[in-house]
Amino acid sequence: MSQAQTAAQANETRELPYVAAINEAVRTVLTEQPNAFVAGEDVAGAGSVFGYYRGLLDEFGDGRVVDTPISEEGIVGLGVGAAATGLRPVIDIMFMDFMGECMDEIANQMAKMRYMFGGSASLPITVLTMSGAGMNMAAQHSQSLEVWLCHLPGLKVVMPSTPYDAKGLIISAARDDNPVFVALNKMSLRLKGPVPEESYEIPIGEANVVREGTNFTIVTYSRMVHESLKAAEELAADGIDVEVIDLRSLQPLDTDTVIASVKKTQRAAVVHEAVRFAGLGGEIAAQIQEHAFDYLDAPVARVGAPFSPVPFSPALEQSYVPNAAKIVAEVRALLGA
Amino acid sequence: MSQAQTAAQANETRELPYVAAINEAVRTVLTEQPNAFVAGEDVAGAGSVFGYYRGLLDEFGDGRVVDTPISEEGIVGLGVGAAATGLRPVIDIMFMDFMGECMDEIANQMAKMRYMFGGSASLPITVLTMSGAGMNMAAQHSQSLEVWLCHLPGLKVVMPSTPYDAKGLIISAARDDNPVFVALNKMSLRLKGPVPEESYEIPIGEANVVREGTNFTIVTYSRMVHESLKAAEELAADGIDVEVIDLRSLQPLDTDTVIASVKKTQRAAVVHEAVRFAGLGGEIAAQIQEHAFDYLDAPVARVGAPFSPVPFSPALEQSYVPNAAKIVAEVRALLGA
Amino acid sequence: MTAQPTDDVLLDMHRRMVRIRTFEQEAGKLAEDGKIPGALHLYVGQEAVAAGVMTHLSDRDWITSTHRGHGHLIAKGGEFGPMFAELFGRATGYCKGKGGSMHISNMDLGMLGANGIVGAGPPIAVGAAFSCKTQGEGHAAVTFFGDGASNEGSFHEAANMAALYRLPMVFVCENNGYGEYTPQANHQAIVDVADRAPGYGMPGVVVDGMDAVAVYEAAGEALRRARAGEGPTLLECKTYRFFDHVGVRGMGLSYRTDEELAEWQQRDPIALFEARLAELEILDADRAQAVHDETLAAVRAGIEFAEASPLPDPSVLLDDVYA
Amino acid sequence: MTAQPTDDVLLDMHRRMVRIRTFEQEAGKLAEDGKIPGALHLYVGQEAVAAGVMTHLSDRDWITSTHRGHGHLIAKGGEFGPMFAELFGRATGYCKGKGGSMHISNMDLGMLGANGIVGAGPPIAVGAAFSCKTQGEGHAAVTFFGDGASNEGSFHEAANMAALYRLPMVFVCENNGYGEYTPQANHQAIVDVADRAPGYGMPGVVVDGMDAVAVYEAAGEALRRARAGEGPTLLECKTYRFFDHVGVRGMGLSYRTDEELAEWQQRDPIALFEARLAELEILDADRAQAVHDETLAAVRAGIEFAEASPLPDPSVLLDDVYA
Ligand SMILES: Cc1ncc(C[n+]2csc(CCOP(=O)(O)OP(=O)(O)O)c2C)c(N)n1
Ligand SMILES: Cc1ncc(C[n+]2csc(CCOP(=O)(O)OP(=O)(O)O)c2C)c(N)n1
Ligand SMILES: [Mg+2]
Ligand SMILES: [Mg+2]
Repeated sequence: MSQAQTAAQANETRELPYVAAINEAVRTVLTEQPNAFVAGEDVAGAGSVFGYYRGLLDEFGDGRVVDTPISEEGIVGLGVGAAATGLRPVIDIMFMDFMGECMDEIANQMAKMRYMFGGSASLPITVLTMSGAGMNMAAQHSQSLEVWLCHLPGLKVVMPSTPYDAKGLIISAARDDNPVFVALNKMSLRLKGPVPEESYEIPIGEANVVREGTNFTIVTYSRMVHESLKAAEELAADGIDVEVIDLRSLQPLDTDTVIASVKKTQRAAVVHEAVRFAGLGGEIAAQIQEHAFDYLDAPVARVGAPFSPVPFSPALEQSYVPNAAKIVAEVRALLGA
Repeated sequence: MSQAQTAAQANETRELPYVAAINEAVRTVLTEQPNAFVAGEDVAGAGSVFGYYRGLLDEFGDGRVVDTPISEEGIVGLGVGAAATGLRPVIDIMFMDFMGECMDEIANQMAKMRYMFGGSASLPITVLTMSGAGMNMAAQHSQSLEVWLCHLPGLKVVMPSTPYDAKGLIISAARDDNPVFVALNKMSLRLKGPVPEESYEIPIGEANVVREGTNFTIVTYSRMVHESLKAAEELAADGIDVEVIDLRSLQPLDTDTVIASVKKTQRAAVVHEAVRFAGLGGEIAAQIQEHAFDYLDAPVARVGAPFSPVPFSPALEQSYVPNAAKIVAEVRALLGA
Repeated sequence: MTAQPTDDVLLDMHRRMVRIRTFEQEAGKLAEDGKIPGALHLYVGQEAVAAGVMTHLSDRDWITSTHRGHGHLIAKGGEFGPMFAELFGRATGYCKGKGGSMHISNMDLGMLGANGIVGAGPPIAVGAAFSCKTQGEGHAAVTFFGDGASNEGSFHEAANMAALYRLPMVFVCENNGYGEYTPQANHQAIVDVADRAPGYGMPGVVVDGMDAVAVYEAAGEALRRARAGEGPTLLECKTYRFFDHVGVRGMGLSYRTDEELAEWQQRDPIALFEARLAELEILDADRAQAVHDETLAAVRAGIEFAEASPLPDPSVLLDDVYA
Repeated sequence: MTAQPTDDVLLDMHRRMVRIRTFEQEAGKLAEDGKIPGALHLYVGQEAVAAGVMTHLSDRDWITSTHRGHGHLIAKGGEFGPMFAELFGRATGYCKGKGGSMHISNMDLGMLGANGIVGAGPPIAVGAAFSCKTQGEGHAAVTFFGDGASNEGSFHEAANMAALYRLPMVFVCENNGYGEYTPQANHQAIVDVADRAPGYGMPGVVVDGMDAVAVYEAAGEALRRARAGEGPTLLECKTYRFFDHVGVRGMGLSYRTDEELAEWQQRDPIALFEARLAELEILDADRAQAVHDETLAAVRAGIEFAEASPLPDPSVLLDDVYA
């Protein structure tokens, strides 16, 4: 647990659900930054289909909370052009799955403009989007496609697991002069946790050790943090004392924290909800064995979704999405326990 | 070298450049499959900006070699809809960088339709596209974005390094009842090699050991196969006898061939032109340490592009793109040589 | 112009509309009872569009649909049993439970799927129309999409390509005045989506989407053109959804007034059509009621079939990813 | 309607056109000599469009450009030295050599970059126009794009959004009859791209793109509307590129006839304009020649500057990726 978070929890017992923390973060951004505005589909009148912009239209007016047509490429282009010319857009892509409609503006414009222009353009854009399975929304509304973004120099990518992190990371993202993607999690919308009322940042690029342990490291992020913590409880019974690292930021990646932990515990697994093959877990596992080869007692394990689209039927989706039981099983298999 | 290739080389001394092998492959496909057609920007009248469809319009007519508007999403949609309803499209996406314009039709339609429909739809689509840097085409015409595709269940992905493989893999792709991406390499267009006149397949999912070696394995694909072979020659002088594996197919990935090699050589590097971070090299390195942990004498190294967009200036692009010298340096550093 | 619909065609359209309405109402109830997982976008209010268009199509003609796809599939011949089974995520569903409401489809009926991606359908329909043209057997493709979807670039690219290649295709815009919770005036500066047609070189036609006969006639002409090689048409049907964007609540919504809903309900496409059929002495109230009753019985049987069906076994999770 | 251009404006436009022509011709020669790496898309033939529009803009107005962007940058005030340096990949280039021809840009001049992605500019210009509107200082954004680009979905989405928000923006379509090697008739079923404007609720205007005054007047009216809060205009300029899609060869191309080229060259925008200026007794042949000569000298000085400039040091490779 980071210092800031510990302090915050001491001083502050107010609990908010994830959705309200997002709302408060965006309200803070709009209040603090006169050049900030929110744009996206159904963000104004409806306050987003997830409800996290509710009230903002009334508070800030339709010049700063802007409903758009269903035009993802246009929306991201709006963000790129507005950012380059002096505003600080908060762009909403309703579901992460819809990035396919705007990957050009993301990958070829937003990520590269500063570099292609020799540093002369600044792109202070925050993109909020929704990831994750578990709500029977089938193949096109349940994906975790963060690896597409992490592979693109010029972007930053964060994925908050708690209300506290959601608020702090959104505020940090909006203060950053780079494009930052904040991929939220739909199963976590009602998850409650302590959230200070004041404005605060969570540094982008710093992982959070959410559980200390001595002989196994789980590196994870987003909703899988909670499943990993559950798994850790269960594994404790086997005498496996698991350290759980919530990466929070995937790009930049806090390699130091991960490596320091693995050097201590000597065994590790990476856990994410995204499809395992070519997911970010591969990068992290590769980095661990690069930097801590001589410390490792076992290969770095990976837990991720199997190689299929997300199925609709609850009966199938349950076997598809990683969870505590699967993490426990994977760790036990790895350790031959 | 595969059996088929050895046999072919024995019987056949005709050499063709990569570009002509592609041309011959597509001609073969159009000849063999009455339901096949080619569609894309400037594929008919101009025979593609890379020249690989030259002559096909005259030979097969404008019903089977179709110039499209500049509408990548429309073009891929044309492929998806035509394939689902009985044709066998060969779709051209001029540069791989332009996938951003059509990732929805690729990721959410093409890759998932069979699954979402419970297996009732068949999508026999071949997509030809052009990857790679080295020609001073800057940030938006030089990328290697194969990891986006490899992470999508439902797609196959191949990247041929030689004229022989280009022809065989295109023919296999077109005979496959799944969507197959064939990512070509622009620096290789004039590369010559033996190409049999007859029609032949290269099985998708089988790697090719292009150089046998005893104490180091380089896993690579596309143009980096040639750089890796050069590196292997140089490393031979250090007493490092490198086995070079040309994956040819990235999805499915021939893990068996890779693991068998690493178990023999005990040390490995993965080399690709794509940005190193979150590139396919992470997946491969992670798999190697998963499956051959006890055999490894050193961490699996990775060579890839650094974390920036592709720069325009030749002075910078040269330091950006991986090459034999960088591979040699990486291997030496790994081995402390 | 297409001939006026015969009595048989009128009765056929009536049956299709009632089948949609009944299915959707029962599906809505099941959703409210928590029996249908995921998101459910219902078609109630728009039945005249699906019926008026689909009556011209055979199983060999193709359609692409939207997130609001049940009505299209029913009008194209979908059976209640496997449809409910799909909505319930059962192994006997049209997609073996892998697709659900947003991806419900049936290739044998020429139905290329509901789609969770707004605007994804038109380019796919271009491909289907390209197949129809290549095969040369007079088949056509129809793409359904909303007013909201008409702002996606994919619609634009598809419309341009269809006109360029003179494909046997019809673009049916179901303009129900809203994209989710955003009224049309807040998503485009035009009133008639059909005004976009001349920009592609195709005719644009506006029709009353609550009037099944008007839709039937306009769609007939568009399909005649399509099949005759005269190219695509953009047919805009002005309609309204009686329920919320997701789920069944129709009244008391913050983004539209109850008065607006009530006005449109005055022009309920089924009530309007039944009044007309009664006037023409083709279908009296009793026989109309009989159609409703039979349909409800069939819907109930479909629900029973679905409820009695097994869930997919987890062992099939990785099937159907590849051929 | 905008007033007729004053003599000073006419001379200014002339100078801009000559600057573009001279730069592009010399750049073409350098490319043929192998001195410019990568792909070079030249603007020769289309100068009246850039000049006619840009004469209305200040550095605080924004433009987005295309792969064929040098002309736009020059007309917006770009200097030859850092432009050639960029084309050569030198550290003194506008983008420090990181962008090259396809990404040449200058934020201080309000030029949001050439772009290697066809159709990427219009959505970015929507964002710039949104800034202008928010800032409320009367600035505007102009997006240049080709006939080919008008088929990208991005154009459609941008046009709809600009009209919806009544943004201070002008869509300038440079219709040169081809997208790469594909003639317009093979990429869209319409003749005037401006016909797409009513579908977004904005005016569409067709103008002779070889006539700088005609462009100037039409652009003036479009920008007046934009700045007055009356919303965007789609201004289509019919023009022609005298060279090939890439590089300088103009004659003997397989996809167009030499006769067609010759016909358009009859209407060379600079020759036409100089004849008119001579007729109006604003600029005689000698003074026109002097402009050409001075410009050539400036271009040569720019080339010398570029050639004398250092290549970027490899140590800067990873700079400028992040703030
Ligand atoms: C690409 C994409 N963007 C956004 C959404 C979210 N979404 C689902 S339905 C919808 C509204 C569609 O409006 P319209 O096309 O008018 O169809 P209607 O719901 O009115 O039938 C939106 C925005 C989506 N599913 N896909
Ligand atoms: C998204 C995308 N698709 C295709 C290309 C390849 N390409 C470069 S220029 C061009 C033609 C553009 O035509 P038009 O818009 O008319 O501009 P012009 O070249 O005539 O100035 C094409 C297809 C590209 N750069 N980007
Ligand atoms: Mg609608
Ligand atoms: Mg053009």
